[in-house]
Amino acid sequence: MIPLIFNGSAAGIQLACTLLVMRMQPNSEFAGEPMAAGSVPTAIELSEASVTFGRGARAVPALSKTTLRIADGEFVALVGPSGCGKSTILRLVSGLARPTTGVVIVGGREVAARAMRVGMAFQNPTMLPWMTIEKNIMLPLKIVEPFRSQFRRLRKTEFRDKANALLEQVGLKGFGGRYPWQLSGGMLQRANLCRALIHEPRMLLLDEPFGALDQFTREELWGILQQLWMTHKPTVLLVTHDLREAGFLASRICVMSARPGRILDDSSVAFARPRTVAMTFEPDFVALNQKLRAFIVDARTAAREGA
Amino acid sequence: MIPLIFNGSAAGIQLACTLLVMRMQPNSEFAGEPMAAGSVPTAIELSEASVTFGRGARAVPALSKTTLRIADGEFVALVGPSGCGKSTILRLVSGLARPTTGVVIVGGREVAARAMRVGMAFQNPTMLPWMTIEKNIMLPLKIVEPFRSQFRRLRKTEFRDKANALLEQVGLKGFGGRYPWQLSGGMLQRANLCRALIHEPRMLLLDEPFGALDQFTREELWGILQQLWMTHKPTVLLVTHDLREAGFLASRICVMSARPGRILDDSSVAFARPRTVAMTFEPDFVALNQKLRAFIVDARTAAREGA
Amino acid sequence: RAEDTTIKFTLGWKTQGSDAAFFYAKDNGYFKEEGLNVVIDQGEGSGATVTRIMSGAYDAGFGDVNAIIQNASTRPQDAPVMVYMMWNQPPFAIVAKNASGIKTIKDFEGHTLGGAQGTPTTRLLPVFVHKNGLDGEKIKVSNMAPNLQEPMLIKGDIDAALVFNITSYFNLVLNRQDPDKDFKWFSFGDYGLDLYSNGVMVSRKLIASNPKAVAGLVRAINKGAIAVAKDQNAAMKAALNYDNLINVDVEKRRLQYSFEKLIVSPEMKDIGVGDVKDERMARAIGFIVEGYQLTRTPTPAEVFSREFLPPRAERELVYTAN
Amino acid sequence: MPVSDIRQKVWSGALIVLFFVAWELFCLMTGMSDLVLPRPSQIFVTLFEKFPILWPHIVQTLVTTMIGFVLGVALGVALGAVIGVSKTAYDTCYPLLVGFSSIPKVAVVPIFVLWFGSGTVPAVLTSLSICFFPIVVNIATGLATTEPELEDVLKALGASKLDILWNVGLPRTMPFFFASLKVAISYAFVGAVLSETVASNRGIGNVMMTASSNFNVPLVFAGLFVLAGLGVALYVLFSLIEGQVTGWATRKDNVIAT
Amino acid sequence: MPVSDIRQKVWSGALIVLFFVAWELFCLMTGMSDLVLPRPSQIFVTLFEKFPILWPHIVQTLVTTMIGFVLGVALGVALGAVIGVSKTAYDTCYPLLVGFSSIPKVAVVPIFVLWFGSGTVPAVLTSLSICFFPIVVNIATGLATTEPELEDVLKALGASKLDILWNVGLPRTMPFFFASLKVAISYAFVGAVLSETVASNRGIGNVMMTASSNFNVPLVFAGLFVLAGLGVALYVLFSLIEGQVTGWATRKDNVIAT
Ligand SMILES: Nc1ncnc2c1ncn2[C@@H]1O[C@H](COP(=O)(O)OP(=O)(O)OP(=O)(O)O)[C@@H](O)[C@H]1O
Ligand SMILES: Nc1ncnc2c1ncn2[C@@H]1O[C@H](COP(=O)(O)OP(=O)(O)OP(=O)(O)O)[C@@H](O)[C@H]1O
Ligand SMILES: [Mg+2]
Ligand SMILES: [Mg+2]
Repeated sequence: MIPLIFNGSAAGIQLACTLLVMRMQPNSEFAGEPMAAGSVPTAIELSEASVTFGRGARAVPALSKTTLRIADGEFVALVGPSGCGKSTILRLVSGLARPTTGVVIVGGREVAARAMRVGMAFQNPTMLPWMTIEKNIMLPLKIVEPFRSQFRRLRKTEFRDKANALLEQVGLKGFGGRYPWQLSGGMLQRANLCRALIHEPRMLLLDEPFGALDQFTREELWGILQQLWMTHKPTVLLVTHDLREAGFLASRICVMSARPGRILDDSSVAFARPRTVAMTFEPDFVALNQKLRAFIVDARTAAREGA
Repeated sequence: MIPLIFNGSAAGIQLACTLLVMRMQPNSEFAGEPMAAGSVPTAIELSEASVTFGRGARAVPALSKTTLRIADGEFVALVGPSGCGKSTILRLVSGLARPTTGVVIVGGREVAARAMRVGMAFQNPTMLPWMTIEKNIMLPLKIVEPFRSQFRRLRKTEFRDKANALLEQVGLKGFGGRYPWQLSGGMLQRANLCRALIHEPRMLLLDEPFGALDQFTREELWGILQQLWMTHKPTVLLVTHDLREAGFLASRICVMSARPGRILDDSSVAFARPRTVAMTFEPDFVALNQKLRAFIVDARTAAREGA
Repeated sequence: RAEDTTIKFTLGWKTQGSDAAFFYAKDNGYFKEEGLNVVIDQGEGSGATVTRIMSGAYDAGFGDVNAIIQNASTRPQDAPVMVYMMWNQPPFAIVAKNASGIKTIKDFEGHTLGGAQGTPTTRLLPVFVHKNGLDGEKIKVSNMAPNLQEPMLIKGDIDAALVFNITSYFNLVLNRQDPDKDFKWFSFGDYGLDLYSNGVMVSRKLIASNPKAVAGLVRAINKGAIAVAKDQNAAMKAALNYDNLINVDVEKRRLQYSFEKLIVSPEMKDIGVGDVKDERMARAIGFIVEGYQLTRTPTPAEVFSREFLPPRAERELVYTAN
Repeated sequence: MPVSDIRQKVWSGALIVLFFVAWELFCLMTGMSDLVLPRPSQIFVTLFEKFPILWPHIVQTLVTTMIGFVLGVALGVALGAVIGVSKTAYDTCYPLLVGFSSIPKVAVVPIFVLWFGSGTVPAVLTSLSICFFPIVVNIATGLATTEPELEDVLKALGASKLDILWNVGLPRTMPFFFASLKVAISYAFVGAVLSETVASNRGIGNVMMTASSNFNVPLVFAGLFVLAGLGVALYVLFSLIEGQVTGWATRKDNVIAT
Repeated sequence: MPVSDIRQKVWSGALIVLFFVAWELFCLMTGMSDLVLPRPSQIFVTLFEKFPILWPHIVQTLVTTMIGFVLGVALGVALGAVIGVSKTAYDTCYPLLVGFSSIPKVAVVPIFVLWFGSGTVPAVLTSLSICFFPIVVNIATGLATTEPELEDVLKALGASKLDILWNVGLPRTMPFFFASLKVAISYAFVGAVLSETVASNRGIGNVMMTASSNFNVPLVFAGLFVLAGLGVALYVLFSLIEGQVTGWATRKDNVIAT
């Protein structure tokens, strides 16, 4: 009984906006920082970052000299073959991993993504099994300032309402009190998305957040995410396998090569916002899709021949 | 460096066939069983099976009086909104769960799927973390007869070769010696598929086996799976969110309603085999897709209004 | 020649010099001569010797006659029988630190005495108090393990300790004290509690099934005791042979102490080593019955049997320190 | 299914009773002397008769044990957390702790007594020092084997090590923490009684010591039964808490094939 | 990073040495009598001097302990598996086991002695009976908390309960099994020594008892050091095996932020 349905109108989206009450945050992290080359400050910058797992004979190069620059408030999609290092890039940005060589700068500082309030949706929705879904979702509020200090005080009920409102939006109304293992794969993934959003992050790192969902639930959530982005302009880095999804949501799409990954292509997506599902069937959109497809096919062939 | 590439030709598929050396197995389980209504024996039969999790106020009805009959050697795809009970159906068939009411008959016997050699790919690719990928994949050979008795004898190397051949096919050559946590999400899913196939099961239960894969790897694997099915005709029950995937692979597509799930529509797919990726862009195919889409949209709207 | 009879023999405690008679008898083949194979194990306390024999785990042992009296009262059928009274003087004593100001037994009132639960000294304190007209209410007793008594006495946590003199004397020596100069000893024997103490006891089962073995055992031990009284250096060799961990200097002195204070007495010179005087034994039984509040008074014959003792002439012990 | 739950409990209760019946029969049939192993019926009778005398001793031992246990748990959790988190602490503390644990506490009690006098303090210390090690080991192992994926959830939020410990490490370790509590509470009793045996004027250890030198074996066993009973009572208490706290870890699907 | 690994080990070694230096200094500064707490240097000297005499006792205790330990581990694993798998066994055995563990083994040793005579047999039994409980608890908890998802992998293949136990339950429990071994080996030594103290003519327990009744405190401590050393040696041995077997559980990503 998914309560929201995305039907091209803005009805669902409006609900989304009223529920996801995000206070606008002045981007204080950048006050006083030297400006990047462009007029918009840089949120994420990877310079020749490589990651190699393991050592010696068993070393797996996961990422090879990747350079990527994402401006503050950009919505970038990352596509590429399985195992090419997309998740690794997200881990670099979130500070969970460090580059073997090269530099990763996030929010103006090296390594630490902590300078910014980051929301991360992991590819595998790891919910803490001893907590109900609601508590799992409220976890960021328990950790991240300024919510943290408010958590112990009166605002607990308020926070719980917020979690439940989010859950309702993604079609999980009434499941807040359940434990993770009582949810289906797709439901867990939606809860995972809620956890990434609840603390109103300035930066969103989404690793295939809609992979286990059916087309319709997925499109519904596209709409919500787009609206969220348009309202608050967080920096978003989205990993996806769905080229339509990338086209619908992103302002820029980066195509990665097979492992060890590099950025092969970096195209802007010009379609006007708000985009609708109907648009994804239009010729321009299909053409973009085809162009990206061709890119990936080439890359794969190249990788095979190179190997 | 995914070694196989699916490009519409049958090259990859032929490789698949030579590697997946499956000996034809006379369908001995059915010898002497009374024949079902049709001329082909019934492999799976759910009669008014419902599943409710939990008790009392917290009860979650997951499946409501579902009736489904799958003939031996059929390839059925199951599509439906997230949380509607698809995985639950697979658990019923594999004997991991029992219906709260109703009957589940598999291989002519109630409850136990053990009567048949079943290969199951779980939605969440749970690899045992203390085993390398290779050992994980060989697990069914350690458990299931007749391999089990051969396992301790000379055939261990043979089995290892078999596992590595399968891994190579899905593009994981050289990863057999790694541990599960050293693989990316998509790589794990491919390993998961290998584990479902290695013991040449008579029945395949696949829960979104390609969900975390990019379009190209996915299409490649479609080809392999189709070829496998055409050669050995196992009974396949495939859960997927991708209507193109369902159309490409299945002989029959069942659409489920929102939770608690029921089968809403049951359509045959008539396209000739072997199907190609190119076919999925043809108008007939797109029309089938649209028809299914419409069905699901209707079901969702109905579910919402009913609620 | 027939198989030797195996006798499992338990000591009263860990290896001590005062046990030398047994080791000497074993080393010099006295047991062998009697057709016995005696296996000597270390013990857990001279009272526990009785339990060990009663349960059937041991056939014989070196232990406290007062524990026999206690058990003979409640389980006359099971209690072992003393067949050779080694220590005819009681080792039960109270040792007080001079610094505590205790000069006479009257001074115990208002002081704290440290006692090891269950040891005869501690258990018989009420009889001691009663016999000497002291006020038991005013004497405080604190329980502790035996080997803590001397350290706590030295440290001043207690003012006097309820001890076995043969143990405590050397414990004080080992704690680098002068037991004669800095401590005052009150022996129970000097204050109206004229008890017997440790000797060789055997199970009733052994007496019934193999009286010859019992007689042989006693004969061999008697020989050992008389030999050891003459030559303590040879005795220590035998002890060292049994347990190479012992402190030879101290154990030799302990052995000598046992002769001087516990074995050699006018009574022994009169009736020979190993025997008892029945009227004194009856009196001793009376003390125990009173002290332990026993319901039945065993006869001396239930407790001690002189049936297996060698003739008086063979039990002439002459102690010469060397 | 509460009915089958009750049947379950009744069944287990019956098995426990059976254990004592078997013991009773064994003693009767082998004609075992009550000096060696008294019959349960004798023990229970003694226990019942002597209960008024035993009561203050029971209270003493229980209080001592609980103080030692609580301190031991606190110490165990703290040390376990340090060892589980830091590799250097692991390499340093483990050998020392294993070494310390391999030492019979009987040998350590006299030292405590000489330092702190006889009575409650050494009993508490012995109890503490004997019961904290299982907790250390399980907490440390639980923390060291916590799946990095779970920790990543918090790390990505910029959580401090303490946050991670508190929100992931410790909850994850709860089932094994409770497991170690079962060991710890039994050993806490052992420790307290041990110390009472060595130097104390009160407590069950003292009673048992006296009884044993009196050859009153049934009373010794009555003391043992009291100890066992206290241990079980606390075990039941912890089990109830455990059920609340670690239910997530022992979940079995409601609908499951056999 | 082998260099940092070595530095790590050196650092831990230094801390352990520091511990003994601190002890030495503490004794020197407080003028502690060696009758209460000897200095480590005295203990090591005694140990060195008496080593030839101690050697057969060390062997005796080590052999006894190892037999008791091996039997204890076997019993612990078997019982733990039963308790972890069956709810009835859980409800029945746990109270009995907790009760039994709450009983000081000192009180049980005399019974063993009365049944089996003094010497090796009671020592093995005491060692066994004291060391199996931590293993039972951890195996049982490990099995009870095994994620149903992992078991499902085998269940779907129609695996028997034994297959599941062997391929999922036990491997999953390995980290906690090794954790419990650390506790068990220490307690196995304690048990053997305890029994030797009460009833044996050989073994370190006997040595310590003799030494302590002679107030040869440095020798008592030398015995304690030997025990601690043996415990640590076995701990190191198990650690090596543990590293091989449970590496998967303590994995930390090679590339990780602090
Ligand atoms: N902890 C690790 N140890 C060793 N190798 C690793 C580890 N994590 C990832 N890898 C390797 O790094 C490569 C990139 O992994 P990553 O998870 O970034 O891929 P991905 O692009 O997210 O793939 P997918 O789309 O399948 O999720 C893979 O080849 C994987 O085997
Ligand atoms: N163990 C459980 N306990 C309670 N409820 C459960 C349990 N397993 C599943 N459910 C519920 O049953 C319903 C169906 O779950 P199922 O996993 O079959 O969905 P699904 O169709 O596979 O969904 P998805 O496409 O998201 O994987 C869900 O609403 C879920 O919350
Ligand atoms: Mg990934
Ligand atoms: Mg599912």
